[in-house]
Amino acid sequence: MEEDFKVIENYLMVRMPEELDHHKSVAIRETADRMILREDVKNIVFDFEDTRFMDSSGIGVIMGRYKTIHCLGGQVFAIHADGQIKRILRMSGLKGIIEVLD
Amino acid sequence: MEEDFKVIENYLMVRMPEELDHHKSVAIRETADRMILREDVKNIVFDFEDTRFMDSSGIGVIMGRYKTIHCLGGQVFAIHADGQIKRILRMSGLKGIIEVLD
Amino acid sequence: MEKKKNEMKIEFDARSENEGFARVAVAAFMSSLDPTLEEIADVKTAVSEAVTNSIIHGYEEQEGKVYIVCEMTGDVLQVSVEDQGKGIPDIEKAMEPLYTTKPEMDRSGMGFSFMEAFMDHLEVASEVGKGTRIEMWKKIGTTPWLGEEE
Amino acid sequence: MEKKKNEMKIEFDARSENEGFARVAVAAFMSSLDPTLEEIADVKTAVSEAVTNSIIHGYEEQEGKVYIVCEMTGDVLQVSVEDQGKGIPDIEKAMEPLYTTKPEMDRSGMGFSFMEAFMDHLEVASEVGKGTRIEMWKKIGTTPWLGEEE
Ligand SMILES: Nc1ncnc2c1ncn2[C@@H]1O[C@H](COP(=O)(O)OP(=O)(O)O)[C@@H](O)[C@H]1O
Ligand SMILES: Nc1ncnc2c1ncn2[C@@H]1O[C@H](COP(=O)(O)OP(=O)(O)O)[C@@H](O)[C@H]1O
Repeated sequence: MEEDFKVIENYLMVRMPEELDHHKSVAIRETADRMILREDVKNIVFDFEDTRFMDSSGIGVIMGRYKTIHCLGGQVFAIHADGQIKRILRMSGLKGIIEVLD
Repeated sequence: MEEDFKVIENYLMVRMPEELDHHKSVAIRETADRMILREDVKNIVFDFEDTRFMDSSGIGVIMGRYKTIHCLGGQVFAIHADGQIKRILRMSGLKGIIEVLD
Repeated sequence: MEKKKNEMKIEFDARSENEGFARVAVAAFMSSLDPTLEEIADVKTAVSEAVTNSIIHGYEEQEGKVYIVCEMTGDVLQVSVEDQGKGIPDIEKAMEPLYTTKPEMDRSGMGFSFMEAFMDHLEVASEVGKGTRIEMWKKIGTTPWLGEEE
Repeated sequence: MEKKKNEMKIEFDARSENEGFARVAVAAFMSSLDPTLEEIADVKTAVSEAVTNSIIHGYEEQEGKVYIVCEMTGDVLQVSVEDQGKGIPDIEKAMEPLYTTKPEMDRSGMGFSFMEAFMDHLEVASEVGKGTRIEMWKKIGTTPWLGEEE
């Protein structure tokens, strides 16, 4: 788990799991929030390289982190999202508030 | 289905499915036997390239074809079997009567 | 068109580690309909939403059982997800996009919206203190809809 | 060592197209035990053998239901596969390697041998005219066996 979280400069890089559901999202929220508090984190990058499944729990994880980061002037990015994940991001409206990079 | 069966010289080449269980074995037996009867088939090659699962139904398919082919002086080959399929072939004792090629 | 029915039922402990099992089981069951990858993803997402809701809202992460019934008739898949949890007092409100009673858990309130978007039809039955049943339908495959199913 | 139990039950039509569903469902359920690829293959094969037997021997490809119960206690997986089919008159004989009552269907008579080889322990209960239940156990994972389970 811990190895999926890395801070580079003031970017927190989070490697998302293969299946991002409620079960998986609990630990991600916890670890991400701990690192945001403890380390010098301004922006977050969610890396969907490995992710083949995501439901609305994933949206909740991103949205929650967005709220924290955004007030402090930070930005949220999603990278390596496949067609399926992009579809979910689009449907949730998240595409309007976070940066989805290819 | 039909495209998984090819006769080259007097060899019947059978491309085995991804999951070779009883459900899949029924159609394979039927088509193979029809081709053995109708075409000039002496030997059979079972190609496990795509196969990730096989249970004892698969053993039955091979054994049954072996019986027909063997009386007529033909041979049965298994090719491209992965570790899992080889394990099943070994446990069934089939490795002694058919040629398992790498 | 062939109309043979095929049915399965699952019952499992309401634990978050079973969410993956539930959606994989439904996806495996529907595979005889030759669904596209997108159709599989749609059904998995909808099942995941309903099962998660039973676990976190229905049983509030306490002990309980989740029940799934799947039926395929022709090329129509019907899935119901049921719990004997606390029930929904106001179904209409619950189904509003972004409405959630668990914002502190980072719920997005999009569960019902996703179920509706990914399935063809959705029905919700719930009674406070008794439980909730979500029933969903989806036609699978590209063969034209003949209007006779369901 | 944590001993929380996790249980699921499936019930499905005895049709050969459901054989894949049954083994995938059990494999998905046990995934929280972090099984190796070989352990997954072992369990899938054993489940496939038992389910196939219920369909072709128990119900002789007529209508019927197959029931699976899975339990994980600690790192031990217990799977039972049950039918209400014709039953086995002589269990000892049925379990002999290569013995089959359906040679015309190209059955190899290796179903029980495979179940025994791939699982740690196997129990068969059957009554003619009533049905058959196969119960199987397997310890999953490389952590040393502590002798307290089951
Ligand atoms: N099975 C259920 N049992 C009890 N309440 C439920 C159930 N499913 C949904 N709800 C209620 O409906 C609300 C909206 O659900 P949903 O759209 O899935 O959003 P979310 O799960 O993100 O809260 C939930 O917050 C909850 O109050
Ligand atoms: N569920 C069952 N109901 C009735 N008979 C069964 C059942 N399972 C096994 N049998 C009997 O036991 C025999 C041996 O089973 P098995 O070792 O799996 O070999 P196979 O399935 O290849 O025949 C079968 O041929 C059948 O007569």
